[in-house]
Amino acid sequence: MKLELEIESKTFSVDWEQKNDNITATIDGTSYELVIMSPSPNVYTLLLNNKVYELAIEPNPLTNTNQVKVVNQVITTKIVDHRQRGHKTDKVASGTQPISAPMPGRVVQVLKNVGDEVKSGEGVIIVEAMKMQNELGSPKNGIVTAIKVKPGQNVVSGEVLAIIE
Amino acid sequence: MKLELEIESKTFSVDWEQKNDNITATIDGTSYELVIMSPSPNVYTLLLNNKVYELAIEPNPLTNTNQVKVVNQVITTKIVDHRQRGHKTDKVASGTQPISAPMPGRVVQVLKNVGDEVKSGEGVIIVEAMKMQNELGSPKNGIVTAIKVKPGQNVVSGEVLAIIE
Amino acid sequence: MFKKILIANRGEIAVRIIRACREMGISPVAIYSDADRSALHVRLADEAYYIGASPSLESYLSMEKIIDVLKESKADAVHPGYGFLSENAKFVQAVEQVGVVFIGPSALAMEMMGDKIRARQLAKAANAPVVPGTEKPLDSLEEAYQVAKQIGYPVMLKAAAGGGGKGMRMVGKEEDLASAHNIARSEASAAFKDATVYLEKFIVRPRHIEIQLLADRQGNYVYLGERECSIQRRNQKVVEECPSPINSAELRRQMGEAAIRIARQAEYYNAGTIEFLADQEHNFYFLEMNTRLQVEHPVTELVTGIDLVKEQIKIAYGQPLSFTQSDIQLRGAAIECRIYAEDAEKNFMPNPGRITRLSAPSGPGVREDSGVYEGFEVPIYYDPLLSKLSVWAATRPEAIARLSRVLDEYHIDGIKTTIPFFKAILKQDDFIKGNLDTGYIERNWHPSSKPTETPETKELQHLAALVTAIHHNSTNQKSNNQTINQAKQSAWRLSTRTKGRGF
Amino acid sequence: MFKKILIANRGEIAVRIIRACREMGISPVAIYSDADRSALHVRLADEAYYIGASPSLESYLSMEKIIDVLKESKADAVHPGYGFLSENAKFVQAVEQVGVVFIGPSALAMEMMGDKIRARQLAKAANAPVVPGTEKPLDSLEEAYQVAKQIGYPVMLKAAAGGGGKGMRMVGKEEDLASAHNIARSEASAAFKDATVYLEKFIVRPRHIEIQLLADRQGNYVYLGERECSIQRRNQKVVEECPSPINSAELRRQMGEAAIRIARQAEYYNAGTIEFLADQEHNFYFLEMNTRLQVEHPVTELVTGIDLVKEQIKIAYGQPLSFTQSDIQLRGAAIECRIYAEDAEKNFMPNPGRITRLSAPSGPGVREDSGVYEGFEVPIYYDPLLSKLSVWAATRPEAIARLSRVLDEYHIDGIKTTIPFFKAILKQDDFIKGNLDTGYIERNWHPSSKPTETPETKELQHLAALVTAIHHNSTNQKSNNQTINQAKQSAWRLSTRTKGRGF
Repeated sequence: MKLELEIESKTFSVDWEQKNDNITATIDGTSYELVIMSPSPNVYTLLLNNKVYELAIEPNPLTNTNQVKVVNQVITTKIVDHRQRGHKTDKVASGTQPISAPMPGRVVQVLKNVGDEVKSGEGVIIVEAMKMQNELGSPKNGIVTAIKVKPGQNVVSGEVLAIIE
Repeated sequence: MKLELEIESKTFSVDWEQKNDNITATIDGTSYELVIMSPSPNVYTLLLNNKVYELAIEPNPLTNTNQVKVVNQVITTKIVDHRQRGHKTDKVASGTQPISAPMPGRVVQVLKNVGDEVKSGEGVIIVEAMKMQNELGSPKNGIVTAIKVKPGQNVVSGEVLAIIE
Repeated sequence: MFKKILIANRGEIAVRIIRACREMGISPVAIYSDADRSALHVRLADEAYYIGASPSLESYLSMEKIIDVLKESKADAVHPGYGFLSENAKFVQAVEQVGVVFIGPSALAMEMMGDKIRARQLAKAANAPVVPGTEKPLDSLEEAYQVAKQIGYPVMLKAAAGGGGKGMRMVGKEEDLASAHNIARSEASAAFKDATVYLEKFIVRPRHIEIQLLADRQGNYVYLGERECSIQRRNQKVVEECPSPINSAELRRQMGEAAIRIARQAEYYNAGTIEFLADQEHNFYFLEMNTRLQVEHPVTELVTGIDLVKEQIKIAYGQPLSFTQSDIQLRGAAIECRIYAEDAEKNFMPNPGRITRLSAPSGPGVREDSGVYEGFEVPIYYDPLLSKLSVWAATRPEAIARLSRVLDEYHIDGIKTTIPFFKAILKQDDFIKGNLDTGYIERNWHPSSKPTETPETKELQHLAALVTAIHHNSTNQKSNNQTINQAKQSAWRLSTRTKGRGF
Repeated sequence: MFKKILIANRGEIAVRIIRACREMGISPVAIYSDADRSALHVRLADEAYYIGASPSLESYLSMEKIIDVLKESKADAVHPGYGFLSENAKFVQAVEQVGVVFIGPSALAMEMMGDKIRARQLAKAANAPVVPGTEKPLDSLEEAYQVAKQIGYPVMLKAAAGGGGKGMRMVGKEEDLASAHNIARSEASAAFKDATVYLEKFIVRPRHIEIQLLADRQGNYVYLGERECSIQRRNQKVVEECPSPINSAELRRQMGEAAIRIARQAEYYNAGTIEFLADQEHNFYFLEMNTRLQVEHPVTELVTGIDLVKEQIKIAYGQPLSFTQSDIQLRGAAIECRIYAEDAEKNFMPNPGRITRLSAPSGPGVREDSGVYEGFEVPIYYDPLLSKLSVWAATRPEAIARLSRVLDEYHIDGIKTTIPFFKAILKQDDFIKGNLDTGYIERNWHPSSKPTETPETKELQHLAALVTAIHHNSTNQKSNNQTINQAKQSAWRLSTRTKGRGF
């Protein structure tokens, strides 16, 4: 099997063969012989030269990336899908930037209206979670072209709340 | 929704309606108003007149029954499927009885051969698990018509090891 | 003994109290809001009553609804936990009015200690050291100038009705006093509907050290050692330990006896905590009294062997304490970490959401007080405390080593937690040496920039890439040639996992 | 201190030792057989080495393979745990031959204590009470008749090389002696390849009470109180507690001092246990010595606050004990339950298989030492011990109440366990009163016939029917109108769940 991945904007090619729980892999030019087990869903135990590594993978469907936890580190990985590459870049109109919810919460206040001019960092929406308020600022100087939420509304993590152009 | 179930050879009719996590049910003639949640797969938390019940269900595909654990009890339930009733009884030839593994284990010895006569309770196969040996006896007087395992073989719980006729 | 106790709280503390009830043969009754329909405290109770919508004001803070449940459930006592209504004297009165016992102090003692200025006066009357400052609300900015000059800068402005760091302002020099006075008053007004502030000497690099008390209705008092709670973010404790790294038997006795004298002034009964600030020379000053169970009570329980919740219940029932001061022995050292749903890398931003994996540590010397489980959706409405992880060991260095081991075994996925933060703190020299003060985190916590690239990090990246590839591949492959039977079971599994608590 | 310790064991005890290593900054090395490829002890170790096929003889009992791993891993010490090679003097020698430290006693002491008859002689030499009987193997049936007559029936025949109840036979009267002698010899021969048996007075309704010792290489000895282990099935302990319900400070001192005298005879160092039988008048008799860590060591740790595994490691490294007898203080009471994969309703028949759900209790006073996790396939090849659940509380009644609470919180699905058995035992009057002896289970455990039908049972049946119906319905419904996306994820989840540890 062969796949291409991205970690911290570097591309890694992974080429591997699996026989029962033995893996032979070439990753970014380095060869590995490994034993692999999956004790529970999304958890993988690897033995590399008898050294034990346990990795937990958390796919994030919103960003199409994975958080891989290993030895007190979190590594963000992304499968490079050559077929979809072209589409993706089209999706976001250049010059347009969203304000997304960094966490689930409830919108307590919308500070700007559509059409308002905002400076970079200027507050646009206030979201509250767990008794903490979080003022979300504009990512750039521009104009508010869309407000997608109302005060009192619950939002999920990563949800687009407003668009700045 | 309506279903028929069997518990300890008694039949229970269950007739229920669900709206979000509220349930109205008539079970064996008794009416219930309940709140139901499923905190994890196969686990159900019920509130009946504000009393909390937590039930865990373990389906057993081999016997087509379910073990339902509740308040230090285990209740075995079975969905009555009217379509399949006829088939089932056909499957087991009358007068034929299997010896099944009561637990996963390894066959250490086969004491009888096909064609041997056996008395009820007489040992036919010895299965070992966790350093304990378990001599499985014949369920009746009869003749061994099939031995389906060999010494050294691993067996799963409920697996048919021999047939007595 | 009581037959049935209503627990007017949620989360880990509700679970803690339910457990005490069970062990005493008392039937525990839970209350829940919409967001808590399948919360752990509901699942573990004998009875559970719905009390309203998710926001606290409509549920856990609604006296009216809770009193209704009291009547309906016929509970004979109420345990308030901490937070919510636990320090609301009106709630005490409302409970007692319907003939139910409040597991806590008298409404009067609660009221006296709830007013910071009055509490300070009580402490002075009890001959306990207090931070130099005003005894009463500041009447004006002029008075503030005058007092500050007298006790010397730096000084601290504080809301009289305050708590949780709101309405607090440090003033380093005279020219900053006016604006700080303004801000403190308006914050206090917003948070507590009371703009009253007072002024104290600001203690440089203070330690937060508190004394745990137990007092019965017969007037017997004991202190159960101290807790060091200097590791704080946003003026809230995140790591607590017993004993304090600096406390000698003599200092403990002085603080303990001062604490008892203060509590006696209010004819206090119940568990209670007298908080002190200690300066770098180990002088200590009365800060305030908490008239309820503390979040961090487990470390005291681990070291003294006394179950504080059971003692609260027995005291409320009218039983005298079954031990005296000389019976209290401290053994070993305990440390607690508050596992919050917060991203410590991003300034401890709250991080509610679904817990997709939860694997808790165990083995020798571990205690966990958790309010959540795998699959639970941590609500956006309440405090971010998921669980309290405590360890006990024979000595403080062993407790630190154990806590490190235990944190490495702890896996929570789906939401960010403070677990990585604790792992980092425990490795710091100042923590290991016990050089603590309330400014510790601000000074010592610098969320990691990218780790430097070593052969080790490269190897981990390779393994992460491999696991991602294998996971991706298996996920796709399996879905293409699955059998009906697999699909049946698994879809339901997914559904219950994803939707979780309801249908 | 050691840098790397190889743990020549599996399951919960391997996990226990790994944890001690981690807390001491020592790198733990695991070994595993086929059946244990994804066992918990592998997942928690720094390194893990494959040592062969699942049957113990081909893996955990293979000295050769373990010595190979010792060389390859460059571990500087071996911890044997209990069982397997832990009491094999040849293994000690083999380990020492490759320059590695064995964490245990000298081969000589192990050998002396491993031979029951020799151990008995040592005990007599140490002026410790022993059960009246033969000092040496019986030469003949005639000798058996003679000795039995002399000490009086009932008597007990025992395998000299024995353990775990094999080769043991009680003889109530003279006419049964010949056949019992025959059976005991052939059982002993089959189990230990040594038909030698000896004969002892049979103690009526004995309690099994044992003393935990620690001894360093400098010749310092301490005893850490006793453990009562009278609740046994198939001559194996299932519930243990510290202290014993009958032990007074004076009896403890007598037993402890006798135990130390015996250990001194063998110049014993390491943790060790002297087992005694106590009769109904509280006379006690030396039974045997276990020259290794015991399964039930956690109850002693909970009550004394001493970490026995860490002490073993320090002793093996050559450090003297850091405390003396007068430092040892017992606090409170601890009880341990051995959670076995067994069906107590069916004569404790083993019940290996996949754990489909595991939800462990927590909160105050709970300690769990587990070797398994949710999704793990409990192998058919080894001991059925899944986990040890221990509680601590200030008094024995509180410990019993806590244990009941904790067992009610413990959920293991997929396999049968002894959890329901413990719940039942804890409710029994004799247990609560501490009226224990080694025949307790036989006398008091009668697997439930059908519970009598009450309105309550009828209601529970109704709820079980409803949940079955809803579960059935949701399972079917979901699979019919699932989306592709759901199917994808869920199939993988099922696959990993079902196949578990491999691919």
